[in-house]
Amino acid sequence: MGGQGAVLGTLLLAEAAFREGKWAQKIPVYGGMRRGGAVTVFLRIDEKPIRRSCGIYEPDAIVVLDPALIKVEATRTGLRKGGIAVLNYRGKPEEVNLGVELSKVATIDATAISTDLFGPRAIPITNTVMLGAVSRATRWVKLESLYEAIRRQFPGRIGELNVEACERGYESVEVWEA
Amino acid sequence: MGGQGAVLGTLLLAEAAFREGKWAQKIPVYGGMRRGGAVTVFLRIDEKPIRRSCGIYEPDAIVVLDPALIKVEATRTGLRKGGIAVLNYRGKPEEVNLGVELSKVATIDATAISTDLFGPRAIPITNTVMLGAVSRATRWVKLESLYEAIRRQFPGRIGELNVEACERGYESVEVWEA
Amino acid sequence: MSIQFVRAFRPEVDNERCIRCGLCQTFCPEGTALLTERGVLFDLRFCKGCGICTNECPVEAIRMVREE
Amino acid sequence: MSIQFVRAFRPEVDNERCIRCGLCQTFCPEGTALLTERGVLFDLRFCKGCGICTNECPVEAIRMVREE
Amino acid sequence: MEGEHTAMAAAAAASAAGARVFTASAAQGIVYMEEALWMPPGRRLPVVMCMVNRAIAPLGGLRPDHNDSLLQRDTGWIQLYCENSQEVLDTVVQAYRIAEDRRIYLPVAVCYEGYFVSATAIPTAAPDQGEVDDFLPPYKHELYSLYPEDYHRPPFPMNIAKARYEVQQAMERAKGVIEEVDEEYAKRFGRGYDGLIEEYACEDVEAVLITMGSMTGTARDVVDELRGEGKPIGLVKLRGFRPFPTEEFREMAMRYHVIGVVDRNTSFGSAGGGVVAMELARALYPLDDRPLLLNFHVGLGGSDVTINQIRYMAERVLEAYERGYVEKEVEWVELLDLGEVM
Amino acid sequence: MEGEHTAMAAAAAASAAGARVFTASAAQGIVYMEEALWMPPGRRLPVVMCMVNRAIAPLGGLRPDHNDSLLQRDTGWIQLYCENSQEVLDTVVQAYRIAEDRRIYLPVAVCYEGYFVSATAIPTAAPDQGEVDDFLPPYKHELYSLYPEDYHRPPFPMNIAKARYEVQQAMERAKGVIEEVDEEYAKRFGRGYDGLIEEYACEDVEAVLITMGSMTGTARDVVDELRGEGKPIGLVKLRGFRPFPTEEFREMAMRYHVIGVVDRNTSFGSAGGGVVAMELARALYPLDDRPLLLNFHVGLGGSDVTINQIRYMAERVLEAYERGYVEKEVEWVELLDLGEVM
Amino acid sequence: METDRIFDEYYEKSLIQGGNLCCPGCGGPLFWRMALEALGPKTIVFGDGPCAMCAIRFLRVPTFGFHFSFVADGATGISAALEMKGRDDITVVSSGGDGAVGDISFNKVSAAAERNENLIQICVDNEAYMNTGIQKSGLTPFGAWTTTTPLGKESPKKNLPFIIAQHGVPYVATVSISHPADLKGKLRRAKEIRGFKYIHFVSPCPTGWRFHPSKTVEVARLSVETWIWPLYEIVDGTLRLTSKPKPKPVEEYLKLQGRFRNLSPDVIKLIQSNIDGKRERLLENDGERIVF
Amino acid sequence: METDRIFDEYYEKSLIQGGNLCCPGCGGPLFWRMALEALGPKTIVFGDGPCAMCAIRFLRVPTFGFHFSFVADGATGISAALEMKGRDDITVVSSGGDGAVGDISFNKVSAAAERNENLIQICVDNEAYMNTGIQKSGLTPFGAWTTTTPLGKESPKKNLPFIIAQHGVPYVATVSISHPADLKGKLRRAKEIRGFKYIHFVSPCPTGWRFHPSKTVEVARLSVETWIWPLYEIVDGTLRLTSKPKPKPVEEYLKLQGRFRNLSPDVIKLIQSNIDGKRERLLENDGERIVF
Ligand SMILES: Cc1ncc(C[n+]2csc(CCOP(=O)(O)OP(=O)(O)O)c2C)c(N)n1
Ligand SMILES: Cc1ncc(C[n+]2csc(CCOP(=O)(O)OP(=O)(O)O)c2C)c(N)n1
Ligand code: SF4
Ligand code: SF4
Ligand code: SF4
Ligand code: SF4
Ligand code: SF4
Ligand code: SF4
Ligand SMILES: [Mg+2]
Ligand SMILES: [Mg+2]
Repeated sequence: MGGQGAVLGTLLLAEAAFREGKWAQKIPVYGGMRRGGAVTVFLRIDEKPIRRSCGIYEPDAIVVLDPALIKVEATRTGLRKGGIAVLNYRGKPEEVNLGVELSKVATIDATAISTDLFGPRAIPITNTVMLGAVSRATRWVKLESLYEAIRRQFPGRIGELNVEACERGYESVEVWEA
Repeated sequence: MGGQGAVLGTLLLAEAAFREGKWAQKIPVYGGMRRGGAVTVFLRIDEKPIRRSCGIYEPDAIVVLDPALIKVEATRTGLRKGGIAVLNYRGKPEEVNLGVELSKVATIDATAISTDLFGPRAIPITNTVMLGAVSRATRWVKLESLYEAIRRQFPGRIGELNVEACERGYESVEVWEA
Repeated sequence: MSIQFVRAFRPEVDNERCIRCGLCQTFCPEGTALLTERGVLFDLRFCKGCGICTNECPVEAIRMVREE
Repeated sequence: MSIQFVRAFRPEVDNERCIRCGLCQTFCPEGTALLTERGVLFDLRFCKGCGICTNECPVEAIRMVREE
Repeated sequence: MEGEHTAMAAAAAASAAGARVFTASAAQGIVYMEEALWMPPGRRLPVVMCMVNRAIAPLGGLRPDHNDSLLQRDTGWIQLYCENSQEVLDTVVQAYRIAEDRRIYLPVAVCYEGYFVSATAIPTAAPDQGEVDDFLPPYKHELYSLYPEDYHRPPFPMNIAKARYEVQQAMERAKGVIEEVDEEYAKRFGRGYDGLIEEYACEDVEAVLITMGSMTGTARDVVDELRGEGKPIGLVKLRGFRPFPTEEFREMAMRYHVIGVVDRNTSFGSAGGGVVAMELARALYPLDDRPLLLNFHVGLGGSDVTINQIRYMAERVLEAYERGYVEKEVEWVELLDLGEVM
Repeated sequence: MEGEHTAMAAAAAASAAGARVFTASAAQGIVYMEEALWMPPGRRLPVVMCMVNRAIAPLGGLRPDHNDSLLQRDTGWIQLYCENSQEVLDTVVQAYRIAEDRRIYLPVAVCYEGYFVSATAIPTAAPDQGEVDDFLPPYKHELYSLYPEDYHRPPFPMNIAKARYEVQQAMERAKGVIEEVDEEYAKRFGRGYDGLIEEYACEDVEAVLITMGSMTGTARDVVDELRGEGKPIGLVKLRGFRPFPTEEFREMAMRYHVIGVVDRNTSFGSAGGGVVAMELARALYPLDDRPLLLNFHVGLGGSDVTINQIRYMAERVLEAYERGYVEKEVEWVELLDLGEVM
Repeated sequence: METDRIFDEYYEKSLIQGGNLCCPGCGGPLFWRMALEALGPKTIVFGDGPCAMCAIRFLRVPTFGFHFSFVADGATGISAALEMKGRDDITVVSSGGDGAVGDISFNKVSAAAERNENLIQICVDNEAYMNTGIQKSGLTPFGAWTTTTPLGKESPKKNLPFIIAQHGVPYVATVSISHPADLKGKLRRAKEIRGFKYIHFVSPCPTGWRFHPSKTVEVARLSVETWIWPLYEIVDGTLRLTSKPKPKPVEEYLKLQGRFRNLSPDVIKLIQSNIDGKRERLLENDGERIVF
Repeated sequence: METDRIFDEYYEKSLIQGGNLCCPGCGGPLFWRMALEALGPKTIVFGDGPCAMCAIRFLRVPTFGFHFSFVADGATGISAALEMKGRDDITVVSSGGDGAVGDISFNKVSAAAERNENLIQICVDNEAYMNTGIQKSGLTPFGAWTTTTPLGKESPKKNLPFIIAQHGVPYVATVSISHPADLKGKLRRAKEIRGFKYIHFVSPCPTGWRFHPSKTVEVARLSVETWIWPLYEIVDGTLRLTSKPKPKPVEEYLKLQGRFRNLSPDVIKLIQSNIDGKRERLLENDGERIVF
């Protein structure tokens, strides 16, 4: 969950999965159509074609791009016992308590990395950083597939910058496992 | 049948009938809504309330305000055997042949009377003249009821002029009876 | 195509008076007045009897006459 | 009412530097900057961290600091 | 106002601002204001409007059929169809009582055909203004005030399904309110219309025709004639199309063996015939013992519904009764040669 | 274009002027262009349009239900409802073949839900341009030319009832054409959608759910589970709502004892429940032996249709089958507490 | 008959055909004959509805139209289709009444102007909704009686040509049937320009304005001579008066028409002074760029 | 908390309330705070939809609105209802985005202007359809990138204030949030006038124009100082410039914004020369009647 960046991030994740021969489905649910509004995006990855098109009420994992949304979203989305949380959060993963027993918690200060790479912004670009973190924490998609997806989406310099963001996300994430 | 004048003329006739304690119903069927367009108006007069609201396909009488429409309309409207025709027509009633055996034919040069009273006009005002003719030919409504209806519709000078037109229609019409 | 409007009057030209200016043709809305070698003609199939030709003729060569 | 937007930075005033011109208040879109007797205050419940106050302050008395 | 989309929006906003409002439109105007038409029901604003039925272009001219108002059947507008000017006048007065009833707060459309009602002059009694004022208390909306001193509006509905269900519930309640108001009106003014449905000359008949709007008057004459000839056919006038009188029809279905629905509308590619027939079929579907259903298209694009046509339809219905089955489910009566139709 | 009323008019006129046209809209846009939407069918112009379903304001937000496109069911637009992006893409290509077929000349709406289809990304195969060109010959309208050198237009219809009947006939023919085109498409591109109706997992079942649009995919998963549990319930996907596959449903009705219709729409004050149920009831009315009919409102104003809800509906249908009667004709499933719904 | 044949040939050339449904003396058909003589046969006219339709249906060029609320939109579609087909030899004309162009569809006209669509937009302005029975439009002049302004209209006539000129379109012009050469010249010019061209024609309407049909051209002429309806063109934003007659008193124009019958002398004076002001401003700006 | 209390009091006075849904740095909320400080609490705002809504829903005065395609109409209804109830103490404001006011609903705005409805029409012009994701509108400036004009818009920005001025309304004004006193003064003036008043506010949009949110006021100021968005009012048809700054080069304004990133120097020169021409015309006509 996050802003528009979350939509694009999820799309990249889906594309990466697809590149690995899996089926993927991304469903965004907007608060409003304007950019900058809060958005929830659902992602399904499966070995076989995905037919259902409803929301996901008991996700295997949640990824929160905006620190301010962590509390709200984690409870709201019914993260299930044994699930995974990947959070843009400055603290240690073991400090996180989302009220359910999770199998993994991953935290990363994506905002700092983003500011570092893209300069300070009122709404920081954290999505590609988070992709790296997700790859490491969930092992659902390979880093290389993500790079390919990113490069296809953003050709040139911007692409490389985002690949770097992704890489730094992969490297900097801290993962706690149950 | 005629132009917009026919609509108003029929309304006056309906009102006159109503003033005599009868029920009346006027249904206009426009070619277009613009003034000046050709119009067909149906009128029913009855001693009891009128419920049906369809067109009249076998009228007891037809009244044609426009000489040019006589041929067209007389045949089109299915004037029945034994019916009455009241026509704005310069010729004698006995000359008229509408292809059915009628009980009465009335003719009147309403255009001339109109020009005389209202001055020359591209579309002459013949409706009130024809009302007088209809009253005389059909005996459905009294001349006085028509006067009242006309005066209510046009107060003042215009009303009196139209009353005169009506009166002249009554006086000038030539009626042939089978 | 039949005439949908009643024409109470129709135009009649006096080709003696007519100075061949062509204004009647220019201003007839229906295109039913025409200045030809044979003088001014009217297309009485479609003329609506509006009287513009009469009004615009500079020498009063056209008058409107009662239709039969 | 909860904040719907993420604020990466928030304004912090240096009341020593501040010359009490009130421009931060005038130009804050959210109405969350206010010049009071106690100096400039920010309503951090609703401030969106846009940085306009910083940009408009003539004496650079406001700076944006990273949110925790 | 330069267009109907504007007119309906202005009417709805004025209603929210505490004014009793009225507007009228037809065909192109109605479809042009389509977006705006969804506002009063959803916002619970008691706008009253005359929908003067006219066939929608390009398959229509200036004259009436019912497609324009029937198109609104999903929107949440109450719809009452009138037979003649007198009923229109009376129904407009009733409409305000219904719309502004706090149990309802829904807009009401008073529907009647162009030309055959709108331009047709019949003697019409106008109720006394004082008595109308008595019948119709001043308008005050309990959900809205836009005045700064006591501003209140219903909260933006977070649960839209619930808000819709409330509209649906109000529609259900409207059935009773329409009947109640009509009865009271009849008591005060001496003219009533049997609420949602009128059964005419239906004693001991085996079959009925269902009509809506102006053709009803013509059908009364035809049915009288047929009854005079000893034919067991009556007439049902559908006055309240929204809310649809499902319960009344179910009760009625027990009594008649054949129902002929006269649809002055088309719904191209539908499950079968016209809109009224579809609704009726839905209403009667669950019954174990259903009457045979015949459906007729007639008076489309504005043409007249003639005595011959009504007689023809009545005869088909009677024939089905005698034979015990329906030969043709849907018939386009206008395409048959039944004498002149203008 | 500054508005949808304009866009549809421009599309229709361009189509008459010899261009193959495409446009898309949703909810407010669709009702805003309502007047214009009547033009292509009446004028027989093969416009293709994506109606991206979105709930109409004010009882809707940005998310989908089917009220906007269903409102068009009287107009003469062919309507095909799609389940996912792949089907949308394939159906748009098919739509041109159908619309431009000289037996048809009617506009086609390809309908699918906003967000759940429109904004949802799934891997989608794009057919090869050359093959599409092959499948879709160049567009030439046989009734129209606006070019001065060979100007011809269909004459202004003097008999509107007849012109309407022609649209209705074209709709009837469209049933065959839609199936034909889908079959050929399947042969060429390897993906087909069973024409107007798809029966999924229906072998030897006693009851079915009828769904439209994106919820179908979800329902497939639920039905698979239920069949796995040995429950005799299958799924019918209604793809062609206009023309409505009355004959197919009648044939089907012989085979199933209970039908549960899932309506993602409302028609306030209707004869009973949602629009699809109404049509189905009309289709099946004349049958001697009709299945029991249950009707569910769900996914209104844009909320999700969840697995729990579909399961619930399937259970109600099975319950009716076991008991042999319907307890609740129309149920607003969304108002029940069946777990979270977003 | 000989005469019939002569006329049929003439109609062919004028691109009209006899027997339209307009009232006798209507300015509409006269305008269309003149306009098509200027534009030639390679013209497609988009428009329908209202009184305009009565004339349009009798043109001998391709026509296509929807209704009242559809102005410019269909023409945009046709223009796009022609462009796609490479047919730059055909002129697309969009036509509508004052109610259509100036009121209900004005957003469409304005947007087409903004997009600079390649078409000629014509307003056949009879200063009211005539076809539906003389209701007020935004272009009904101040003081005029209509069925919806029984005491005379309160607000002034919407100045459509100037409003559209402020859209920065390449060509705007006013025309009158009393000045045929001017009218045809402007249409020919419009035909040569790419982009959005606007022609405003005030169409005398004997039925709605209440004057004898024979006076149609006279009324039109007086509208120009009194400066009630000045003739000008605005080319790329620059105003040029194409007729600068010695001003006649507006009363001469007003008194011919029944719709102005009830104007008091004071009101007539007010109208005269407004017109005087306008005339001065126009003369001052003659030759100037007036688009900001 | 003390601070919270202080702010709550301030919001009450400013007639806004914290927590609107606009993007950080959006010009909309800033405009509304200033506007309501000028108009006072006896104001009803009609408007909804688009980005504007995000702000409008958080005003502390009565608001009521429909959607995108509904501008001025509801306000007309409310104004009529108030008149019926004799409430001349309440100001009716109608609000809409550039897409709403200038495109889809422009016929409505134009007709309300022609009828001289008693209301203040405001255009919150962020120069594109922002809420739906930055699509071009008629008011998008020449050369600006949007998702539907990836190479920059081809036609110039529709000059709405001048177009509306030609309707002959009593009051038209442009405002900028960088000039708060001017802005508030104009709204106060508008409030005092009966009839149709038009206020055009160009609303800097960091999201769609692509600049850092902290630059919002700076961008607005530059729009005035470069004469891209000159401040003026047109009272009864007479133009008055309310700010005549020494012109800065337009490039200063353009280069701050990502949407103009791809403009070539030639295009920038063209824009500059257009602006120069406009400025001259404005200065020439300062104090003159510009409505014909
Ligand atoms: C949306 C809509 N509303 C109303 C009408 C009815 N109507 C047809 S023409 C017309 C007025 C026409 O006025 P104008 O454009 O000035 O044309 P005129 O008849 O004066 O030539 C109206 C209101 C319609 N066709 N469509
Ligand atoms: C008839 C209709 N078409 C389309 C939409 C979708 N829509 C909502 S807001 C909007 C554009 C808004 O643009 P603007 O008025 O400039 O407001 P902004 O978001 O830029 O403030 C659109 C196209 C709609 N609501 N109604
Ligand atoms: S009377 Fe009128 S229509 Fe007939 S020729 Fe003269 S100008 Fe033409
Ligand atoms: S206007 Fe008169 S003078 Fe001129 S050509 Fe015609 S008839 Fe002759
Ligand atoms: S950062 Fe922005 S919102 Fe926060 S106080 Fe400063 S100007 Fe206001
Ligand atoms: S703008 Fe700067 S100097 Fe002025 S009041 Fe604010 S903080 Fe102080
Ligand atoms: S009403 Fe006026 S504009 Fe219409 S056809 Fe008659 S004269 Fe012409
Ligand atoms: S998109 Fe632009 S106008 Fe809309 S809220 Fe964000 S900054 Fe404001
Ligand atoms: Mg007009
Ligand atoms: Mg905008």
